[in-house]
Amino acid sequence: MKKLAISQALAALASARVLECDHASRGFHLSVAVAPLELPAAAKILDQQGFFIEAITGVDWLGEQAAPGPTVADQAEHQPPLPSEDSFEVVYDFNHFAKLCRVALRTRMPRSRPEIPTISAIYPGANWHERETHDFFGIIFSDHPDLSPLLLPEDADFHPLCKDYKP
Amino acid sequence: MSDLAVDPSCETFVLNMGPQHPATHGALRIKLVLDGEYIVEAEPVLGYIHRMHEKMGENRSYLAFMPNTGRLDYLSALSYNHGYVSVVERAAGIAIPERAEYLRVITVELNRISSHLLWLGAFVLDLGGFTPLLYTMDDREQLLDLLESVTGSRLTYCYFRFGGLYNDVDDNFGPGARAFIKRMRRRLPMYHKLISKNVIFRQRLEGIAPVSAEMCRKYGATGPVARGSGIAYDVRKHEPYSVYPEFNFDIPVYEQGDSMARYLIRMDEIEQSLRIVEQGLDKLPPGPIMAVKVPKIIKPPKGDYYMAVEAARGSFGIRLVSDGSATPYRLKLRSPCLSNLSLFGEAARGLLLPDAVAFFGSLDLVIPDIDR
Amino acid sequence: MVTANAHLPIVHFSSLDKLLNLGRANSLWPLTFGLACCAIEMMATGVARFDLDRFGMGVFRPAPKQSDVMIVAGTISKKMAPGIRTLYEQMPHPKWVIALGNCAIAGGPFVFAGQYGIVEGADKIMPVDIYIPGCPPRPEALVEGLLLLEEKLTGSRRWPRVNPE
Amino acid sequence: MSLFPEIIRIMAYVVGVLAFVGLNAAFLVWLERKVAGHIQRRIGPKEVGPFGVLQPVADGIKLISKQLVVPAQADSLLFRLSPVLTMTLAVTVFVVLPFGPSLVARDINIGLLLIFAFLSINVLALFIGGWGSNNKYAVVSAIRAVSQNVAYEVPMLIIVITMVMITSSMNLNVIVSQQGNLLQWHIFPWNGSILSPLAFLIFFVCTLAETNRAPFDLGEAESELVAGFHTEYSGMGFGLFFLGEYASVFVGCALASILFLGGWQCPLGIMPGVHWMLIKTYLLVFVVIWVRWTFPRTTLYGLLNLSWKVLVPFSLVILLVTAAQLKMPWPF
Repeated sequence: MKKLAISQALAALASARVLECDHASRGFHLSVAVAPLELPAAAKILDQQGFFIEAITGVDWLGEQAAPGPTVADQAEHQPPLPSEDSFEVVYDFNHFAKLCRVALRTRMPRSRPEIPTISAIYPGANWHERETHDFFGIIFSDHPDLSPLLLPEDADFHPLCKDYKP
Repeated sequence: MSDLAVDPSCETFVLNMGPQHPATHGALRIKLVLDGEYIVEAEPVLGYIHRMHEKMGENRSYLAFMPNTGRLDYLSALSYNHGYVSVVERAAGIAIPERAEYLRVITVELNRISSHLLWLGAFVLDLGGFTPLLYTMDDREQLLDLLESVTGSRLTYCYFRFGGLYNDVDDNFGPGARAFIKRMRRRLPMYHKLISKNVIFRQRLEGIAPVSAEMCRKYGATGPVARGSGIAYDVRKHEPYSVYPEFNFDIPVYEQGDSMARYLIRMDEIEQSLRIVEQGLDKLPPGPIMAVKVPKIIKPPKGDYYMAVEAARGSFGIRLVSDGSATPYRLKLRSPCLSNLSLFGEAARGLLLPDAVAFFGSLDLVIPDIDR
Repeated sequence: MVTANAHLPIVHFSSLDKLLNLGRANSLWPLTFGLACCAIEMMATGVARFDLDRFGMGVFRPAPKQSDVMIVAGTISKKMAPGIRTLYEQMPHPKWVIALGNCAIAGGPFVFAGQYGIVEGADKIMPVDIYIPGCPPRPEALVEGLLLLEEKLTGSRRWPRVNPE
Repeated sequence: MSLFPEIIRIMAYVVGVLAFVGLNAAFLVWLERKVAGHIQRRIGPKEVGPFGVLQPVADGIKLISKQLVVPAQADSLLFRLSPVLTMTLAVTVFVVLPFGPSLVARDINIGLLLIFAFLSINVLALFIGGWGSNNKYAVVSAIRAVSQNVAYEVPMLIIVITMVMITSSMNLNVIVSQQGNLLQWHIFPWNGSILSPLAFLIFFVCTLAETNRAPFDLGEAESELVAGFHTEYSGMGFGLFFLGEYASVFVGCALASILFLGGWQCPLGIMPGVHWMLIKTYLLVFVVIWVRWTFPRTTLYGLLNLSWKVLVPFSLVILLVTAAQLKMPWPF
């Protein structure tokens, strides 16, 4: 079964925290959190298992640390431990053409140093998704072939989906 | 062909197709490096119709974002409506009555037919045949009349509500839809005779721009593009949602991966959608169209949710991140067209300019959906 | 309210002007130029049911040099605005602009506090003759808009006006 | 022959030909839009004048009064020359076209040769127009137009040579007068060559290609090259290309009817005259329009393959068979 195979393969990564989710209520089967540096390794595993990339979502968790009470994100889903400051989250959605298995691969990086490795060498389709995430949040995908604005004007130097964006 | 294109001694020139160009179907620019008429490099430049949908999702209530979903892929607006209401219903745990589910499926499939009809016309227009556009638009107008009587608009529908539908269908809808099915079943053989069997048309599509299954996987292409490359992936079957499991329909798959395969897939899909609509009309249960207990202000619990539906152009996905308030914390719209277009640069290398136009048309792109 | 005699020239070749305007009004060739949703309704207006060719407006020209009317059909993003301005300038005189749909009139549904991407209305970048509201406007509205443009040119209306009761 | 009446004669013909070219274009614009409309389940021009007949007039007035833009980077001389040249050549060809037994401007012996000489220059006019515009689409289109015209002139001329062998004349009036009634038309295999129906077909296909009409309208392929070689032309520059195109469509169809369908002769052999010529030609023009609104466009390679690999060999076969047939009456 695909779900078991992939969750075992991903769990072998040092920083990975694999969590099974209820597909009916969440829309994906596995939520996998990894450290940014192990992202390419995780993507390689998914690639070998024949997954395709569906989307890349950036989320800006500004103010999460300051928020009173329980934090916005479900802590259990976000091991390795969260950065001690406000962070960006990037969620990679993968799916399989033959066997239904949606994998949400998550990683977190501090807002002050938003840099994670690219997976566009493994999945060329990730190229545009990463460029778009760079457009919207200013997250730098290191070793990305071309991080010029995709959807924003060529000379854009703002990142509109950051929660502290003021036009 | 391709070795000619990479010969370094050849002089090349850059041609900017678009943003205003008849072949790009909207505001898209393709930077082409051409060697004669052979394409050495093709790079789509996006963003000319970026409309900030994702930003808007973050600063308005769940219901107020609803009309936006009709303006993403305006040709299959109801599929996008469906995806959005489904993800919010999933997050908020709202169950909807059966009649509403059936009507959703029926209207979505009718919308898919109208989308494919418009594509067919525009595609043949790309190939230089003007007349089929008028024929398909004529059929589409019949369909639009039908959908208009139900939803109230012609194009950018906003028909679904959280927990059900905006309004029920009237008595004329059933007979009207059946009449349309009958008409369309008569017209499809005519299209095959006029278009599919035309020598020039086949010569321009068969074997042109093959896209391999592996390429689809690497780029995340879905919908008719993937199915034309031999991947039997359709969210309706693969990850059934709504009442699709109740329906009996096939997923057309072609192995060739060329422009002709993508064309035939959509023609077959029209037939399948007709089947679904027919079954839906037969099975349509009576009952309410709105769930009883739907809160006025939707506040889904914290967490993130994903929902994919099969839109006319591929799998449309929404990732909703909720912080428990009345507005989404983050709303990611996964556009099938973006992924389908992203393989254009690689697959178009070495093609002739007219073939690239045909290939581009066969991808069936809605530019505002790509740019969002 | 649009009137035909809005800009009276100093020297007035009355009959010739009338003839020229009559010719122009009956041969308004639009530019094939769609931005978003409204472009589909523009297409729908051009084809069989509504058939703009009845009025001689069916000749959609792909090149701006050969067209008379620019139908701005859709949202104008900031990235696209310079391109639209260029297109407008490439069109030879006399030329007219129709803003089709709410987006082209004032940004439509995409205007909100803090928006960063769109130009709020075609009239921010070029003069507009006719505004056609709707999201998207129905084909009948576009036909009416083009008839209004004709009226602006010739001073008389092709068909009697129907008063909505 | 005194000089004075000759000048009057020339003047009359210049005016007549120009008027005819203009009227022909107007009629064809109207016909094309009307036929296209009916093929496409709509009405076509209807509001401008009765049945929309004044539509071309309105278009003409509009085009004449439109601003002429010469792009700053364009070669001004070539840019201006091209539409004029297209128009001039198309008009010149009308000089030798016989519309009736005595209705021909110049009844010269080498009329056929003259027509093809001028039609061949026509492509040069397109080329300098495309080149002079300094627009990439226009250049690509111009190159396409040249290769297309060169490719299709070969089979066309071979067919014409065949017809000259059969008729042993290059005088168009002589060719027409040989075809007194329906049975004597050159399209039928018993008059001259057994392959002449095929020859007619090849000639007609070549006419489509030579006049840049669909499905061979690669030069102005809208979905690929915006408007092709006339992308940069506005107002009457574009209008002249239009006039020229319709004039050459008329010339092509007129030639087909002269060579194969008996020109101004009546099918029944009674009351020959200009009306027959017009009826036959416009019927062929109707077919041209019909083809245009039915087929998608070929690609350049499909087009060149059709010419060099199909039409040229076939036309050579026709030439050889006809030559053999003419020299050896037996066994034919």
